[in-house]
Amino acid sequence: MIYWNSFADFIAMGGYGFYVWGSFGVTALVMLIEPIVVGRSRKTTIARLKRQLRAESRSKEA
Amino acid sequence: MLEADNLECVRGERRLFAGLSFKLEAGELLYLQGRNGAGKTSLLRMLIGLLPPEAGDIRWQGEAIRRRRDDYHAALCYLGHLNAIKEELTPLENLLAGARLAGETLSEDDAIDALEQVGLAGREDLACKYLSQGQKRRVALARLVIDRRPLWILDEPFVALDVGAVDWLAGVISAHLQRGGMAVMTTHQPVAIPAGTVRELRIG
Amino acid sequence: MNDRFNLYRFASPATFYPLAGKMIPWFVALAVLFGIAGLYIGMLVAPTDFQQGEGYRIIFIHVPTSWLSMFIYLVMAFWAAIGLAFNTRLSGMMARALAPTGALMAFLSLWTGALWGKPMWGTWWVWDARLTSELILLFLYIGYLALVAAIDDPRRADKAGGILLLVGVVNVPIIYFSVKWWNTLHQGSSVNFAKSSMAEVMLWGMLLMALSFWMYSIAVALARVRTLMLERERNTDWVRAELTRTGEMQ
Amino acid sequence: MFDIVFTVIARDLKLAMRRQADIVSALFFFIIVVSLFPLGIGPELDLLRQLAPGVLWVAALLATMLSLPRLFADDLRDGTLEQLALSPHPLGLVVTGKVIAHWLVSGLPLALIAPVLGIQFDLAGDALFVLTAAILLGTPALSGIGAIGAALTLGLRGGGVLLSLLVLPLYIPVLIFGAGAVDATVSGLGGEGHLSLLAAMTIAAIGFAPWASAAALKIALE
Repeated sequence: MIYWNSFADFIAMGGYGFYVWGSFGVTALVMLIEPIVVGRSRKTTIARLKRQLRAESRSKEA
Repeated sequence: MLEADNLECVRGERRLFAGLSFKLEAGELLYLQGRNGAGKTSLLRMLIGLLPPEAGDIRWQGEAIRRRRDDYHAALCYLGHLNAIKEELTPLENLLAGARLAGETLSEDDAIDALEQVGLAGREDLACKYLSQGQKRRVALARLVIDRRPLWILDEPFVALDVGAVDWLAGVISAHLQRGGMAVMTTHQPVAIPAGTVRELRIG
Repeated sequence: MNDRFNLYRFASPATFYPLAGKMIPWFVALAVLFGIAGLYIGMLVAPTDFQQGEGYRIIFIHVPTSWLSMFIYLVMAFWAAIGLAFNTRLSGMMARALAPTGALMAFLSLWTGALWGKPMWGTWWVWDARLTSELILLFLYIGYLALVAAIDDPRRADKAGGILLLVGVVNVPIIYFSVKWWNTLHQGSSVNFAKSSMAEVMLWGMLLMALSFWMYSIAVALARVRTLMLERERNTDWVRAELTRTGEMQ
Repeated sequence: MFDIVFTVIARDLKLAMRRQADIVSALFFFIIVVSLFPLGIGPELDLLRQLAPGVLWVAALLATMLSLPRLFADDLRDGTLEQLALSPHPLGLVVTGKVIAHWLVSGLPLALIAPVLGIQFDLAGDALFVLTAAILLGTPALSGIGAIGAALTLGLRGGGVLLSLLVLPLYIPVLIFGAGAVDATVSGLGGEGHLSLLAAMTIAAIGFAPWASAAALKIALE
């Protein structure tokens, strides 16, 4: 069922390896980085909001 | 009759006021008071229909103003803290252009009379950029002399006026109330308006 | 009446926030599943294209990202229309959460288009109608992102962005047809990426990849909208409760 | 009802006449940009003739952009925009007036000077005629679409750059058909089809854009 004869053939992509893997690689990179960026901004937002909440409750107690 | 019903105002993050209601009948004047940032100007912008309230309704002659926007605006004269005059035009041109944009008819003679009343006689044909700040304000106030629309909404009309001009403007507002007009205004220094029923509303 | 109530309940951030949180793992799982299946078929099973050689395999990314970039713009415009018509808070946030992903899809589409073009046409960039429209679409995304970033008040930003999206969506077909027409007039390259005679396996690979990218976009957008909700609604009780709850968990 | 359109046009024209420097500088910007191209490309007439439609149209887009940031900003600053929004007429009609006035002072002069610049590029008589017609028919659409961008970016930091970012992609169809009309004439295909498409775009833009701008202005005034 699998079309390729060897792993080397698969990597070479019939001479188009650079273009094919350049496309897939950058796409994979983008789809890896984007969730990380989103996750990190979520964490910093939550941390900042918590700080604000704490500051608020402290100023209320005072 | 102008009615505000349960108005709520949120600006950015903050709720400035909520549950604000009032009623204004012909011949009545409403003073809006409150410290800086309490939402006076926001309330005025709601009343002129530029700022949709977070909650609540504003009704003019029993109809919600957002449904009859054009009719409401035909009955409304607003004087903001900006003069709404064009520097390149003369006082006379400014008055005439303002009236035409508001859908009013104004004769040149009436406009010249109004400018004389605010002490700008002889400067009708000088571009406004050559006038002083005080004189520009008076060009803006000259609109009130000729305006016959029933509802006036004025944002700090007395600011930066000398004593004589304050008395004069109080007289103009009185005359408007006596004609059966209504007015809503914000002001820092309450000025005695001789005629009409004066009511106060404190925000915040 | 009951339906209406439910709709509003769904559209309220307090209900949508936990719902979105529960949905994200499912969409991630679907994205991975479709992705593996698509890559398996596209990269391992599908035979070579007799005209384009192995280079054709770029279409397994190029075509799905192009579809998604256009589709996301339409979805954003849909949310913008809902937001302007019904003044719902959620719709503006949805549009904003989708925009960066849409822009990335447009970028990937251009990137893979260039990498496809170099071996096929001998040049990185061709003023092909599709590539050109994709470039303009990227400009539209950047314009939207720049506009909403420039307006401080979030509600005003949502509304202004919404108007821009609606204007944009009216213009997208006009732009597309004018560019296409311009392209034929100047007799530029009009080699098709996807041949109509494409083998059935290839089509399956492309569809699976498109589904995977779609699910991925939904998952990322939901994650982003959750952060936006916390930020925007920080003074409400539900966000406070949420913040204290996550505090206990960590 | 349409009185308000004419009232606004008359007012804006009067203001523009008192500030002629603005009109003249946009016009000279157009002339200078167009004249720079032969200096950058070289004086071969064949090449210039080929580039002329595109060069003239791109310069026209940029020259129109130049005056857009002030379309509503001046009125916002001195408070007249509020008064316009409070006039007892739909704001869309007021904006229609402003768009037409903007075209009269920015688009129309470009169309009038374009044939002279076309001669610099050795365009033949019929191509010059079509060029003028195309700019005449296309620039109202530029003013209309530009008004949307001007309203959306009203009062923002760096509004001018943002405005170009929003508006220029939307100008592309006008550019394509505007330059295409001249191209088609030069190559003997006839530019009537392009011109009618340009006219259609202008009608659509003048009919639709003011209402979108009005919605954006209301948001800016909140």
